[in-house]
Amino acid sequence: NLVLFDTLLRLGDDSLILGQRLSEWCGHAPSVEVDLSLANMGLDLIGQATHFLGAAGAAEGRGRDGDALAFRRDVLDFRNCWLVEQPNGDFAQTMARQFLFSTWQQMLFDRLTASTDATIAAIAAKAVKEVTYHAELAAEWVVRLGDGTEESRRRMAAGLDWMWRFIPELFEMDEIATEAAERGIGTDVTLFRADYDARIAAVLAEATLEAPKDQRPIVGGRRGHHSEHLGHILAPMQFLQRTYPDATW
Amino acid sequence: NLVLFDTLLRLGDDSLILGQRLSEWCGHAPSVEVDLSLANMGLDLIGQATHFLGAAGAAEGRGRDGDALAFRRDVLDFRNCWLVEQPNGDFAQTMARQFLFSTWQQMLFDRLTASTDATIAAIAAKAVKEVTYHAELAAEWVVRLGDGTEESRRRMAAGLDWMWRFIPELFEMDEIATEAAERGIGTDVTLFRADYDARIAAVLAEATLEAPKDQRPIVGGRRGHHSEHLGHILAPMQFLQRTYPDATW
Amino acid sequence: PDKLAAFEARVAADEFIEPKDWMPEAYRRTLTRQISQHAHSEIVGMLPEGNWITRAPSLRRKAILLAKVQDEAGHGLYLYSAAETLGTSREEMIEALHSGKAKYSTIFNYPTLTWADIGAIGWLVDGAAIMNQVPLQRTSYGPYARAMVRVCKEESFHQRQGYEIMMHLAAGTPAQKRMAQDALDRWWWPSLMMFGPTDDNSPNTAQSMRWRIKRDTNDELRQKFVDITVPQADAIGLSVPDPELRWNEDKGGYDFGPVDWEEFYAVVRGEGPVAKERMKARREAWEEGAWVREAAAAYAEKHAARRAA
Amino acid sequence: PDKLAAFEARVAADEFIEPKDWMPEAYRRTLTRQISQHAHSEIVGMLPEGNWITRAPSLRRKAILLAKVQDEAGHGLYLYSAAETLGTSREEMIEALHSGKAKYSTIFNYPTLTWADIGAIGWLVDGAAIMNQVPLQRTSYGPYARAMVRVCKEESFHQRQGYEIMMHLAAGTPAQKRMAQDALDRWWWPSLMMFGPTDDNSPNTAQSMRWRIKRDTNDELRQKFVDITVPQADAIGLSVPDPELRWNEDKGGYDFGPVDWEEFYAVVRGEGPVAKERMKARREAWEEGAWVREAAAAYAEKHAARRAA
Repeated sequence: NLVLFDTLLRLGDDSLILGQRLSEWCGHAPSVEVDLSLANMGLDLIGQATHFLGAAGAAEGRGRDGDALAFRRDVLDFRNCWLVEQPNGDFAQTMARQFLFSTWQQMLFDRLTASTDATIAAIAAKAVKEVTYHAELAAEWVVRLGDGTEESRRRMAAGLDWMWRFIPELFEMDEIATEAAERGIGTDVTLFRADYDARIAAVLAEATLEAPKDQRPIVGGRRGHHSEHLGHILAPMQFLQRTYPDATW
Repeated sequence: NLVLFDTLLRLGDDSLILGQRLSEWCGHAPSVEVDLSLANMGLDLIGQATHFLGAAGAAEGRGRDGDALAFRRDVLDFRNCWLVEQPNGDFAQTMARQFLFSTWQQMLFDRLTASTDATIAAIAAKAVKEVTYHAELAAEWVVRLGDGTEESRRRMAAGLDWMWRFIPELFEMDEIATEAAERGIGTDVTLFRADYDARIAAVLAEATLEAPKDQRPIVGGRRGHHSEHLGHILAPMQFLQRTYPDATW
Repeated sequence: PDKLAAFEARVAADEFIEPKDWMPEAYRRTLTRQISQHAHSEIVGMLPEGNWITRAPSLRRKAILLAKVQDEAGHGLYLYSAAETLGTSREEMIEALHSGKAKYSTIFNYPTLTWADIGAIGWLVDGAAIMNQVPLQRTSYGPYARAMVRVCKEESFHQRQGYEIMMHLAAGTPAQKRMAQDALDRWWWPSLMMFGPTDDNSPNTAQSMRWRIKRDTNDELRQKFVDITVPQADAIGLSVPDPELRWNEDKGGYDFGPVDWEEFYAVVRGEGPVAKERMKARREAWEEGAWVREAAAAYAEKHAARRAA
Repeated sequence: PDKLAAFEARVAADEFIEPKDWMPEAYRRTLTRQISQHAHSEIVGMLPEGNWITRAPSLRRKAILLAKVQDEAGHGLYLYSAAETLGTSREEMIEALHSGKAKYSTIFNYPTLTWADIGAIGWLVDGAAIMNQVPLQRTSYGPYARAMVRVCKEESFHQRQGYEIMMHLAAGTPAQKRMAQDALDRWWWPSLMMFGPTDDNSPNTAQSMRWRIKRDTNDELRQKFVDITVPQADAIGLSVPDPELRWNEDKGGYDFGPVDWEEFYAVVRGEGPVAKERMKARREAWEEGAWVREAAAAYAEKHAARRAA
């Protein structure tokens, strides 16, 4: 069941880490409305992580629950992609990350509603609505900032430039992803790469922005090889569980 | 031996937390020379912390060594003052903190060389030279920035303004400090308050800066009641020891 | 004078005053100050709790806390809207906050030091807020009263969640229980200060009560809070940090020790332990977000222009 | 041409060229590029290790790491000074770094993911650096050679400390051993890339060797590094991640698999995994520190003026 376990970890960790990143904004957003919408997305993502990681613990069958998985693994055991662990930066950078990720997650969850694993299918079915909204909201901001002022345009372009190199990892099909797709638990993400590219291009066009230059793909997150950011995300996130190992909360 | 233990913790935690703060600058200072001098002060402070906390562990006699004390206590058990846990801010803020703290620490260590506790006396005798240098270096920067450009002056004033309210805590004589002074382990810090104020005033005068307005003292660090910053300092600092409790390094 | 008499008669009859109705300038001014201060408190109040979202100890607690802080942002929005109906823009109110002219609740100038503080804030701070706010559901100004109805419903939910955290900690490991007691020790007195100065130092109370924008005196509310909260602390085995606290059979309430009013006024002056952090965070969020707000406005304008063309 | 012949004769005789001596423009240019690139590597190299100072697992390790990074800043300083003797100012060199014109070692574009990476950097990266640098103690340019003497002494100290960390981890808990092996897996190939392209892709090697600013070819140094390092890995029970690695009795050294030169050139182009982080950190430090450098200059000027008056 390693494939199911790992598939669930990848899904759960993506949501968890991005949710954690978004929650860093709390109280610091450009307006109360934006604060609300970032918290709202963060909440959706933490909810998804709770379901996926709970299911991962069950699939593993070694008595770890979602909290144990979220709070008691170190970086090498995290399975999220590099994109979600990237720093918030300014609001444009946060929206660049959200747009590139949620657009992908929406297409992914859409397909996962047909997963042969009933739990994955059920979580995806609920989450796809949330994520569709995230993708739309982020796309609106990409357009608004790209086609807003000179400054917002510059910042939006810089945000996309920072995040762009992490797209290829989203479409990586390693052994586990391939087997998950073959077993129908997961899906072959390369099949919607063209749709994804088209959607990104359409939004960038509307935002009057050019796509950044492609570069050598950066991968490794799905095998536990992350950027330096993840360790700094985990240290505060896991502090209480690490410090008080015998406590429940 | 609670008084000795607590006295040593206060001394060690001040050095440890300020050393930790300074080490955050590493690689990010305004020039290589400044990077070097910040790392140098950080190193001195970590060295002092190692001695004081090691002695604290011995005084406690419950088998905790310096690392156990540094890496396995949570906020309520830390005994440092609020000043040292304040954020680095910009370089002026860092220098304001250093100036106000090192000037005090130098006067303190100078007196502690006469401590009836041989360990404290020995650590202080070695450290007072280091700290004298820190105080001088910081004072030079206060003068240089205060009397530099318009911008540096504004920033230096803002840095002092942020740190000023934490001075009274340095001169607080609670029960433990009083007993430590009576037993000759510690010293009555109020006795050098006037010297301290005079020294600060002289440097500010040279820097052509006015002293910030006094406000209600903020205290509590010596009893474990800290600002919100300390928790964020401890989370990364203690991460490895918390995450791998059975490991040695 | 006719208008004034009519206004006062409506208020006395517990009718709602609506934005388009005539009202005395002092009423408008007092209400604007009160509602905007309340709105600012919701927004600044996100910070001490936001400080623990990234460190919440379980996924469930993280979600609950995130939802709570989100509710507070929502409350801030209703309240700014209610205040705007009185003729002051949200930007003006925010500028007043950032310049230090407008105030927010003193309680948010204390640090959240441990996870137990999140429990203590829910239990004590939201508890005190509810005590203040429940009567305001019947305040004389319509938009404010209606905002309060929604706010109060959510606040009492938050209060229960906070108490539940404390209960859990108090029944937990020794370290957790210590954390809980320490949080109560630190938050108790500041919570009592939330009701404001004693009645003899609160000169505007009479006028505000006559206008039905206050329905009980500060001391009445404080007494009520103590009477409700002390048994809650007892129930989970925590002690209220007041050596003078004892039940007074005659008055059917607790006697309690004196609040440190010097501390209160210092905090009102902006000298609370983390007041500088709070204002810095809010100012930076606002200033660093300026380009986003400008971009959104520019985009909306371009778009409207294009559509019109 | 006389000057040139005299210069070449001195170099061939292993004499030192000093700043005031005549030298060919190409020599000056090549050396400036090489020394400044080396200086930049020291400074950028502070970042991956600096990333772990705040998280070092014991007070002793923290102090050692802080001292090491401090040494690197010191090396950066000597090297900038050595390069300045060739007529380019430190500011110009730093501008060239920030604009992407000047390079630094590709190795620092990889992330330090776990504590074991600090060991791996000391062991492998400093190890490779020493291999490159030891011969430079006898390089033809005097100030560079003298800087190298000091640098090499400290680097070999760092290398031993790094190996000691790895040894400790490899003998530690299973989690620690895994961390150590994983670090070796990730740093091995990038370390081999530190010696630069293969000799047949390194057209300037011959000229540099004639000028004595390079004393061995890239492939010679790489081979030497592999031969020294593989037994070190064996000694602490770690495996070098190269299935083609085997001892070759005939050449008295190891055969090893091909380096991924596509990755190398991508990293040279600035596409390393954390290249953006490194350049952002350096640029921000420089830009955000501008006011400090300006203030120091303004103060010094005022002061000099006052003294003169």
